[in-house]
Amino acid sequence: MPITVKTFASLGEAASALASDRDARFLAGGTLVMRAINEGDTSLSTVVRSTDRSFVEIRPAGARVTLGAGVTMAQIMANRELAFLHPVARAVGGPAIRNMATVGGNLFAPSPYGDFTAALLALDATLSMQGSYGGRETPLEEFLANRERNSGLMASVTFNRPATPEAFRFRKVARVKPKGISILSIAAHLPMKGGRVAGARVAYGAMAPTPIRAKAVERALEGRALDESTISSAIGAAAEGTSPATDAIASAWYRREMIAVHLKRLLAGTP
Amino acid sequence: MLELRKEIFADERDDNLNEIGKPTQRQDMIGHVTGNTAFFDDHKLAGLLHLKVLRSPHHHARIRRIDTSDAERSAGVRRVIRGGDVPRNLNTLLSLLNFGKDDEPSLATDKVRYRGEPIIAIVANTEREAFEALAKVRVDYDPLTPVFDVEEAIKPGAPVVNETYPKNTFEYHGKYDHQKLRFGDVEQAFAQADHVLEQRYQMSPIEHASTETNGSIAAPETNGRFVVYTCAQGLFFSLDTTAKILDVQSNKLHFIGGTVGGGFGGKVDSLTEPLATLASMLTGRPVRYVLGREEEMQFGSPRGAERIYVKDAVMKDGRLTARKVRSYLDSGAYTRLSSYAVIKCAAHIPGPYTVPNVHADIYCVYTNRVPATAMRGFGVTAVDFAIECQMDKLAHLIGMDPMEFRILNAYRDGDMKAHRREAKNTALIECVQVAAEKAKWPIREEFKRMSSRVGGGGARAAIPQTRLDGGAQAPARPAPQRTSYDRPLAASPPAPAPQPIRPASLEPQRTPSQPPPPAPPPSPVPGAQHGAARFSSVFGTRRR
Amino acid sequence: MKTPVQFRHNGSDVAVFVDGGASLLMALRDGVGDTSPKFGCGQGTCGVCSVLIDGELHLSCITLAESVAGRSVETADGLKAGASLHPLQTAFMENFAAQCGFCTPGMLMAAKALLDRNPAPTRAEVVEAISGNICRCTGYEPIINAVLAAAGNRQRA
Amino acid sequence: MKHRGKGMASINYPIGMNLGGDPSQALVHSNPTGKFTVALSAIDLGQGMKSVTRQIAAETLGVPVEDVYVDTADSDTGPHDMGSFASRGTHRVGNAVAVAAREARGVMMEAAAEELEVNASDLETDGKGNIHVKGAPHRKISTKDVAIAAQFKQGKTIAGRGIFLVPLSEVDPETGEMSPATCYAHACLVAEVEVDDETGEVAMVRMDSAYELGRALNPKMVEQQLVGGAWMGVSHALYETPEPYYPEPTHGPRDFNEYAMPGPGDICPHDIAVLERPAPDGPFGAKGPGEMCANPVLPAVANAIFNAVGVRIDDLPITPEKVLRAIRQQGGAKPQARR
Repeated sequence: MPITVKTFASLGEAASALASDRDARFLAGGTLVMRAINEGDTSLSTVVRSTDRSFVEIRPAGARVTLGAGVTMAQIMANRELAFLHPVARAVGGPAIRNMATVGGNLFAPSPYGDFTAALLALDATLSMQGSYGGRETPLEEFLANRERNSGLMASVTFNRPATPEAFRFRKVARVKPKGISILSIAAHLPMKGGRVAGARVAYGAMAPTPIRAKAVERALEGRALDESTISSAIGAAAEGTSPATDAIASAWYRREMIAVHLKRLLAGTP
Repeated sequence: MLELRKEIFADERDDNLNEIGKPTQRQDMIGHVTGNTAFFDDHKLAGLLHLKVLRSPHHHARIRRIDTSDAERSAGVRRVIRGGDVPRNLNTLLSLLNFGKDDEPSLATDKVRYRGEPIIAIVANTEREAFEALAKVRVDYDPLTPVFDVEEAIKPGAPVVNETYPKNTFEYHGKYDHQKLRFGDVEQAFAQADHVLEQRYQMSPIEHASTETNGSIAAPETNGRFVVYTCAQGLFFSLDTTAKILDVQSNKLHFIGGTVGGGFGGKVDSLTEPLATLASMLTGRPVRYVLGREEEMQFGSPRGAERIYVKDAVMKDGRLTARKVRSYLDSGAYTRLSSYAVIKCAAHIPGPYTVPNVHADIYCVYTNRVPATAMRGFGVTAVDFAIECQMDKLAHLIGMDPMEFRILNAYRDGDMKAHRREAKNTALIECVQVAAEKAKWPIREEFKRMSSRVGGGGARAAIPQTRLDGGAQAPARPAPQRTSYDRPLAASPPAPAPQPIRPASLEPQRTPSQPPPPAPPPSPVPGAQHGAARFSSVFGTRRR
Repeated sequence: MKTPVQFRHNGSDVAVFVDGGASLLMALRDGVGDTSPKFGCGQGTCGVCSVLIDGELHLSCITLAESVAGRSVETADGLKAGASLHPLQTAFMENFAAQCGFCTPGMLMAAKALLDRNPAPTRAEVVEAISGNICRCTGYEPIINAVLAAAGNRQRA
Repeated sequence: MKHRGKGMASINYPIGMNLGGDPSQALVHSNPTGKFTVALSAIDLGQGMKSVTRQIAAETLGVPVEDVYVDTADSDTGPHDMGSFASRGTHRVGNAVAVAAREARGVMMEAAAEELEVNASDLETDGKGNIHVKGAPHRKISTKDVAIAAQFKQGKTIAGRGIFLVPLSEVDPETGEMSPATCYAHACLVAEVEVDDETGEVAMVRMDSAYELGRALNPKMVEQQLVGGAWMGVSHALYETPEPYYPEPTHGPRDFNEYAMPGPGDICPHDIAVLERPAPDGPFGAKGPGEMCANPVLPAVANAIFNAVGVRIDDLPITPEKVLRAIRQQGGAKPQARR
């Protein structure tokens, strides 16, 4: 049957429309849904949109930053208060994609995509999901653990502003420059207290079916000074818990070999 | 950055021209930058229908049953096309040149031989309706064992990919499973060589990846003719292929193209023209058949992979005395143009070098993958990779500079090539000299002085006695008579073949005597060398 | 069931009817009749369909046609000012920055999006600006030079 | 750690195909005011077919390039051509256009001779749209006036037909004796690379090359081919394939994100020298740069990688994974003599 497009003023209505129609998909930036339509995905017959302002709102103030799920990478790059996220947003696609790709869409992007989500994971993000009956909060990690089975509509994401600009580090490794998809990406939030790491959170993109936390690395860093011995023990644990895919860009073997190399470079601050 | 080195071979040219050699703006450039250039898909026709094909999910399978009843009832469907609807559902591209047997259906009927092979075509009002109908086609398969490796495919008992060629190899001269090249006696040379090196090389498949995908639009024209807007790289090649498959006279078809969004060899197969035209004939409406990007990348034909074994004999002094090549071109499930790439490859061995003993066996092998086709340099690109990596290894092996090693072995005017034609108009040595100079790569004086125009011919123009398969011998032939190719310059007596050079690493102080640089040629007779005048030598019955 | 969409196309108002789920690319090519944006993938991965929406670079093949209702869309077809070429068009010609010409309209729009915001870009900024646009013919070098030339900035750093 | 290395390769390339004979045709005619149309069925895929044949026609006719327009490709109006492949366009179609233009020029000169009351053999063109008596430039007539006279007064057709055919070459089944091509282009290319021995990544540093292609009929279009072709060579060498794990047919790329090709951030400076040794049977000596320009790059890059870290990768494409595995197997990078 032909595709029907339904546009709603509020996220709540959009969420109900999604819940009531299993062939409905929510359209944000279009990078996933429009491609599916163009390529003849017949499982999809309803496109749901929302013009809700909150969906594209940025609330950067304070220790926790909130981004509407419809906020684009370009919006983030245009926001001075989000400077720490500019390298991450710039790592997503080319200029046109960044004008379209949204925070919400990135949360659903299959590996090796989802570099922005890796950054959110390192910044301890919480998602607010809009169900047909009101909203609910979900830690990002929990959401990713069963991403395919999540119901409801992503409304916004809230996450930590890094203690200091230096405390947040991000690196994306790609074959094609400047716009290749990931071999892997690493995001690390390493707040320092008295010269020691306090509250380390490290996350990987493209090292598992969804972005994941590198908990063994976090343990190796926690409470230690960022010196050579700390870094080498972190590197030793770099591949722990990863299950990268083999794809057209790189093999699982290569991704596992590379994660230690690039984690070392990220922690040592070398190019 | 590009510089013209006009001083080199200046004596062979007349540069006194008005338009030739000028950086004139392209005739099509203004259309390109304004977006006015019209590609095949930019022709808009009223009542346009859309064609999509159902492709095999299996690499190799027997088709037990095809049920299109639901698809035919699906909304917006104008026509469902099966293999049986194609007038001549078996073709091979080069049959237009009487080369090879018809081996490929437009739509598979009994068997699929690669993943992505078209089975059913749906013509509908919209692309969406065509996709929906495709999803309703039911095909029952009996999966068969596929074969993907060229050397596995030629083993006895390997699955038969394409019944037209039951040995999984193209048939040459009605009797051989490969094309031979025989020149001299490589085995004897290997026995006498200072070093013998055998290596294996693998060229990967390559996607043409033109930004414009393959496609065409066919529509009824006046007088019962059909106009086809096409991206074909060979207009009549595509027209005649379509006429053959649809079993119509060529003048029933009017092909319009010529402006193509990149080809690189990927648009010589007429992937869409025959079905689009058939659909237009069956529906009486304009029909558009354009490949999606994933279709193009995975199921449009690629440059074929090649596995190449090279075995060389080299002497300490740097002389290459034998080259033996065995190469397997992965044609995929059907022939398309790979059979020709094999011939081109055989003729290219041993590369731009004068080697007294050469032996090549080149195979076109069928596997259960997307049929390969032409691509920028096919038949040559892969073997150049193998030969030039091999040359680097040989130079390293004997401790000789790779540039000097190339110059020493380079073919020169008058040399006999392995395919038994005289080398003429050669310029490899000069290219190496200039590249070395640009890259500030030091080479010794005597190598800077060498010339493609000096030192060839003579003994190097002879065809050696050649050992053929089965023990027979092809007789030696002395150097042939000079041909119409030879320029006045050749009047100066051909210098002797270059003395072997001892590699610097062995005896750096020793610099053997070299033939002097050629005498400055007589100043060109006015007009005599005008490019246009030179055409006179082209026509008539010059033997190549 | 067709849906009407009205928007501004290269400065003039247009109205077209589209199928549900139709892309802006289809609306422009089949509805408006502007064939300067091309179909190269339908996936948002090649850039030959690039257009400006309210001055921002977008990929029209993955833009829902209905979403541009009331907005302004610019394509390569609108680059010319009357009969005279846009500086980018002149620079592309002078630098021989097109061969088959299929990526050129999208490439020009990506370059325009850059120069409209950043009239004097560095080479690195030009590289970033065209990074979403595939060209299989030129090797990018002449395109980069053309954009730098159009910006009157021959710096190659 | 990163290591630099240089490698080189030299190649030749056969111009045109030869299987069943290789013909191309062209028609040239003047409109009533001395402007010429070249009718072809040859294909322009970006290589510049329309433009290079336009220059060949103008040169041969002796008129300015602006007075010539090339119309291609319509099977109703354009005579037969095999197609745009095998680097045959400039050579085969170019020759056919030159022949057709020469025939048209002959009629034009006869018509001019009749107007000027001299022998055609005493006339020459000035390339600016005039025909004059040799040695007497003032005794001239414009091509426009000649065309008008031919059309309305003399009843002559200023037109020409051209064909260029490379006859079929039989291939000997036993020895492979054959005539695969009538002329050859040549090239030598030096590639410099930088190899990261921890990741196996290879970055292009620069390329220096010399290409010999008979004659550069249009240096800017030759540069387009050589620069773009060398980029494709780098792509073949280091990046692209639709079957990343060949011969295993798995993980094939589906889009331009998954199909790796050098991005604008991966390219390097490329200095090119063009040599011109005219082919005796080429149009103004031209051969064809279209295909061969990519070929020397693949081995030159592979050889440069050996020079940088001492490993040989004989299996394309040379991915970071292959380089890294080889370096590991070798027990670390072994840089060779610097060049």
